[in-house]
Amino acid sequence: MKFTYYPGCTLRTKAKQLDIYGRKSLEALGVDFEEVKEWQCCGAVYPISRDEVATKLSAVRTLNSAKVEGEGKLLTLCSACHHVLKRVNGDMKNDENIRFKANNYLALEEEYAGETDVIHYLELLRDYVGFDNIKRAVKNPINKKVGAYYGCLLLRPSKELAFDSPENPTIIEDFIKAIGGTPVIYGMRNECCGAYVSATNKEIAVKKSVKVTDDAMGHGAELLVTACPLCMYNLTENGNKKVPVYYFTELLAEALGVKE
Amino acid sequence: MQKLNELALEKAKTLLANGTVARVLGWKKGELGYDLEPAVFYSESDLEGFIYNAFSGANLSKYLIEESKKEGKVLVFLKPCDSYSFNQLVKEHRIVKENVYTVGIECQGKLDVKKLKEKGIEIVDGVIENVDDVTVISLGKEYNFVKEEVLLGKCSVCEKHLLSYDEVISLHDKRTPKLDRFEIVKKLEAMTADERYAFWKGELSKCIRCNACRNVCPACNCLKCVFDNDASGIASKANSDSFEEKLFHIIRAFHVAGRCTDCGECSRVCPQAIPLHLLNRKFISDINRLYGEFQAGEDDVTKGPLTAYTTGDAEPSEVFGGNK
Amino acid sequence: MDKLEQVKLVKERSGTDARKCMKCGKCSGRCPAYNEMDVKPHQFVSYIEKGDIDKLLNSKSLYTCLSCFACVERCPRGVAPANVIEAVRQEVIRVQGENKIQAEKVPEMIDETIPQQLLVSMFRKLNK
Amino acid sequence: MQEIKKDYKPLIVAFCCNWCSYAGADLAGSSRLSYPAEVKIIRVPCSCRVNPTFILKAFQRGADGVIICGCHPGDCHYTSGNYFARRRMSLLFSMLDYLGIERERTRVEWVSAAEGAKFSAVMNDFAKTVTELGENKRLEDLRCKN
Amino acid sequence: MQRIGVFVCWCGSNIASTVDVKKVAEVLKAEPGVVISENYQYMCSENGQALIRNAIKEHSLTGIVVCSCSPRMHEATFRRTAESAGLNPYMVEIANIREQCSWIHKDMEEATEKAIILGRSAIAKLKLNAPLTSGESAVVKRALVIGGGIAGIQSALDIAEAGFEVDIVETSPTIGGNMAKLDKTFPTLDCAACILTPKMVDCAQNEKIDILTYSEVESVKGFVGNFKVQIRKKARFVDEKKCTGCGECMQKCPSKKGLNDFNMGLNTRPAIYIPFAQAIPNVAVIDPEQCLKLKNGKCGLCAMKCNVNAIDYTQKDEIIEREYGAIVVATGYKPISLENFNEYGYSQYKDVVTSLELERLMNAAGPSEGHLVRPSDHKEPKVITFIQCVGSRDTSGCGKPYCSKICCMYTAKHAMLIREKYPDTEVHVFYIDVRTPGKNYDEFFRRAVEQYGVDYVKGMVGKVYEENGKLMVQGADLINNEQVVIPSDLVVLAAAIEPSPTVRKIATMVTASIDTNNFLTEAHAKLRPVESPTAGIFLSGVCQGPKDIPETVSQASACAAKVIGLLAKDKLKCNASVAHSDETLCSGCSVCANVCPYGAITYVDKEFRLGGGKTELRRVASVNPAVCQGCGACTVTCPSGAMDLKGFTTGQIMAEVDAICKR
Repeated sequence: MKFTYYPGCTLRTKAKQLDIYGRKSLEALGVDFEEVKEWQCCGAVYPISRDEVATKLSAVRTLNSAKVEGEGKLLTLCSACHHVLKRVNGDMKNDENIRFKANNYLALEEEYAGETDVIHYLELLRDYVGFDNIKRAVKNPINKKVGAYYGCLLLRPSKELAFDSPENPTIIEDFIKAIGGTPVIYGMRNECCGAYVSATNKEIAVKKSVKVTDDAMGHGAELLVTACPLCMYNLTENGNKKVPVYYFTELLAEALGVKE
Repeated sequence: MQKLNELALEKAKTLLANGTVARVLGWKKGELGYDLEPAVFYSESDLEGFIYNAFSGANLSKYLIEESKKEGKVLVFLKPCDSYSFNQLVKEHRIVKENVYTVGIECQGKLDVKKLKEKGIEIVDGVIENVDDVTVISLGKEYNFVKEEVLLGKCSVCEKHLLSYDEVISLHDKRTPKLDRFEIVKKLEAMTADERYAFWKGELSKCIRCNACRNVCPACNCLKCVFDNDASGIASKANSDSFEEKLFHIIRAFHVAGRCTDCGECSRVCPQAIPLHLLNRKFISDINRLYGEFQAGEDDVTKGPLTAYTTGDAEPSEVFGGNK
Repeated sequence: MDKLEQVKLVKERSGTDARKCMKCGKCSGRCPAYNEMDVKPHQFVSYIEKGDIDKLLNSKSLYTCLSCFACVERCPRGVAPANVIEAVRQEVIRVQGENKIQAEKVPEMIDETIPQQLLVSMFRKLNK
Repeated sequence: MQEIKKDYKPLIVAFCCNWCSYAGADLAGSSRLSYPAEVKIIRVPCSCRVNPTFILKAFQRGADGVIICGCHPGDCHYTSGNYFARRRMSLLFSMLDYLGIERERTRVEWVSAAEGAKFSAVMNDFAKTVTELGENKRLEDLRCKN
Repeated sequence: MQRIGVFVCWCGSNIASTVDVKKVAEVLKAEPGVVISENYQYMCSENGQALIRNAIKEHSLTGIVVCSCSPRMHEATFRRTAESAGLNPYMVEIANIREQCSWIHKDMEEATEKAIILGRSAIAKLKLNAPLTSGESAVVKRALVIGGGIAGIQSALDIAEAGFEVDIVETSPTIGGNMAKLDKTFPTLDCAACILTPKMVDCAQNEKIDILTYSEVESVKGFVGNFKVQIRKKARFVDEKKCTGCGECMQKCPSKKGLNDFNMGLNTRPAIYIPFAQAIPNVAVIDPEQCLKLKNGKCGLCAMKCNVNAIDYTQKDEIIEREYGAIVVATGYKPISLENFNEYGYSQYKDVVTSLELERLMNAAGPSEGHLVRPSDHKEPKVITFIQCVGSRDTSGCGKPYCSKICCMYTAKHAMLIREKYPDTEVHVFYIDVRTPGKNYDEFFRRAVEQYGVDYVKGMVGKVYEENGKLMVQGADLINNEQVVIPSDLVVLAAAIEPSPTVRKIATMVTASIDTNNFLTEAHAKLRPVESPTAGIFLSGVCQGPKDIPETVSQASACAAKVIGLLAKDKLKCNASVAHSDETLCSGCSVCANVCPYGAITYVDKEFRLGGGKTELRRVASVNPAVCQGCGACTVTCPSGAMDLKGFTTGQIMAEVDAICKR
């Protein structure tokens, strides 16, 4: 099986290393993948309003590319990209109006009707690679108490994302165990970090991020791991600055011994 | 495509010879090359008359009502559309499933003799079929057609696929239909009531009550039809007035609603070329729209839409058959 | 625009049926930005149902809602308060000159660490 | 539309279920709530007893309108009869409409035993509608009126 | 040819003032088949009935038409009249010329014409009438109660009290159901065990009642008055007749790690156990999954210790077959699983419990002997927060769309009991609405607030999380328009209740209808609330819908009254107007059974002669007249017209249509 890999803007530019770690880890785990040709930004936020179609088109293009270029398995690395692509894909599958308008506009060779599966990197690790296999491939176990930080976009709305239990998820904890760490469970792991509001209202972001980082530390976390560049930014810049925050690909690459 | 005939024949011979089946239900060659008929074959020598080709349009499933009751197993060849009728008949306990050996057979659409005649072909000496086109040999000349030009109406919109069988003979993927099954229904619905009335008056007044539609229909399998039964209050052998043909066709369509698999045999056999399937398809399209997608014969257990309900079903006052 | 028309539009755009709300307040019980809001999540649903849109158009909650979908996730009646907030926000920013972020201000916000995602999403949320 | 004959009176057949609508008709009577004499009621145990052939036969014999009345959905004396009737009649009426026959000549109404006033109102309205439509010519041309 | 008599009633002036009754009688006399046509002032009077009786005898009438008031008024009267004159009562037809004619029309001519048409229509129908006889069937004088909770117990006791034999079939090893687990009951706060256990003992001692615990209904055949039921008595590996319930075996059993279901899994029990001290029967049972002897053959301690040799490791499941006249379904409820409600932390935190678990924690016979401590560290909680409507009134797909009805009251009860016993405990209750209809119910709830100082917060909880050893309950306070966070020691969830999972299987077996929430449907929501539409099946307790103990007991007794009414009859008279399948037309297609709400239609293979000495085996529909209620749904579904309804045949209705449309 071949996956069509979608790095997303942030991880391709600002946080290049995290993308590279992701790729290296995939190679180390023997996953076959190829990057989407000429990909575009997913749009960064899912347009909730029912009358928005134009803002969804770039996501549809990417989804269609995965269908046409590859085997219809679109692999995402960033929670926001994943959230947008997965929900737009749901619209294309279930909302006749949006499907009609989007197809009309894009004039693709063959109509796109949500055929692609949008798979987050973590889902790939869980469902296709298997955490047990990762455990076996680990060369440098993390050996630390790690708090998983889920945030919002991977989990909610759970009916559409279908990622994990929205209030008691386990996937990142299982990931932490697989790379040799000890997961720390704390209440704020699925609370918002402040998101984009941090740009206009830093105060809110600080409140939210400090609450998360304090809670994680209070439960004994020595470091945090997240799957969203924006969460990582907020927790790092606006958090209590006492606990380091890592992107999951970095920890994975380190554990697999492919981080240089 | 000719290979299918060979494989089918070989299968029939083998199963007869090894005693798996006692007889074979298939299609028999006619005199004009296109007038194939359903027939039962009992021996290898009988099977010389067997043929499966682009004219094997007849749905064999209804014949199983009688054939499956007899001693020993019967081998039947089922095209995709026939198999839906087969399932429906099994669901209605009309076929003894245990007595039937089913072989699913590939079908890329069958030819419409009426359309060939319109193109001036009266006699068929041979036919070479491909997935998307067909060559008919008539009086030494070869005529090549794109499938859509000469397919039976039912075949040009067929979306049915091979269901589960004891065995399958299939060499190619099924062609996907280029036309929408409900296109004409939608067209009629878009007309005004007067236009619709004129259309149906024109069509139904052609009816000569030959009962061919009823006799061929796999869903019309009652021991005795209500139209032949004096006690029903609607018995009539022929149309005594212009109302009768409407009554006959409405009631017939209603009786098979939710059970009709849309096999299209009614229209295929109508000598007056009345598009009877448009009545059935109207019911199917309404059922799909009002009560959720339903395909009769897709399996042999699910309750039909007219023997089920939900508390939130549409009210009759909200339901219209076309333009208001 | 006619007020009634505007309410209808916002309802349609939100894709949520405010009448299904049973006024349990779970959305507001779950909201992480509750204390930053003048109009609370459950009130968005209630006001839009009553057709009182002015309170919503002028609410500062439009810019403090984090779009975290916690209210959507937890509503026992399948109502989506966040969608109403978003629909009202669109109503505001789609009006000419109502963009909340000026493009020329963006460069000064950019520093070493700030991710594109943050800028793009902020822009998308606050501008048309 | 054809011209309405001056003293044209339509013929209307009403199938009423025994438990709700027939009792509703009785209540209309005991409350002296009038409706046209053109309406003739046939009592059936349940709306699900009404066979489409009854309706078509009524039209064939000269009826200009046919109405089926049953218990409100959820209140069927036999729990589910009117649900089946609802599906059957929806499909049948839709078919008649599809054939170009006036949709307004057929109707289903849910009338409870307590709704005498509704029964009367429904019958008045239906009779008015059918009178406006005039004689039923669409279902056949050679109707045997003996 | 029939000889028909027509009798036109004046009903004083009720009919006669608008309808020319004499003309009606005269015109109808000319109808073919009519031999006599009379009119009279009051047909229903003794004189009027005598007139009919005499005419029947004098003219040897084969059927009569009475043109009078509604058949709903006097059809039964005139049927009796006909019967007393030797005529089959179903050879009577009524033309309703009062309610549906004279009372609604003013014009004499118009009304008279309509009355004549209605009379003709009745005559046309009558010509096709056939004498009907209602069948009879014997009644087995024994009832089956499925479920041994308070509903089943009450129904069984009442039925037994009337002198009929009753069997209670209960899946668990003891009767008592959910009520046995409760501590106190609202609104009187008397202890559940004190009022329930005497009833359980009554059941055990009543010689009319046979209790089959640890048993399940396997199959149900037959119909009202004559059910044949197979019951599986599961192997309990203890001889019920020998075991004295001394409990010695429980002490000695080395496998003590089984979760104690009776205590909602809050503590453990041995592999051989008696569910609780007052269990009925007071007999041990072995959990085969847990017993060392049964699992790997090594142990046998309990058999060694048993003084009466009651232990039998070789016991097998046993199938018992019995006959019953009536079946009571009393399968009860269970709280829903809370896996969709992780925001309340039930699966994450030990100190988040359900209300039923709290009952056990507060019960003197519970795991903490009535001392309220939190499960995690066995410390007394100082702040307790209740959350109502957990999974009730939820249409998002996570819970149940209905109100579970009992939670408001039991939460008030819990809050009150805690405040009384531990006055320094702070109690908060999050609620959406407090629903307390019922005698002394609202007063009860208000007492919790006014007398006991329970803090009711209007709003729902959005999240429960742990911080510094406290459970932080974050929710909306809609009255104060603020978000509150209450640091609590114990959180109690009022989980929605749902019908026992077994009910679907049982409903299928007895062909009782069931709604989308798996509650059994009653025959009529208002007028027949304790009967299933399927004759002979009765509904007791929560299997029909959420209800509390007082309501359950009322319904259980009502249900028993209905059962007694049925069993008191020696023979059941069946409905005469039933469906009937013409076997020469039926092709056995089975669509009719799909629409029958009563499960009255079965299919049989029947041999038919084909002529020439040949026969054919054919599947045909067969209607059980004892079960059919005569709705006619099957007749329209049948495409071949084989199915018809006596008294309302296709021919009869067609004849009425014909008569009305002739003009």
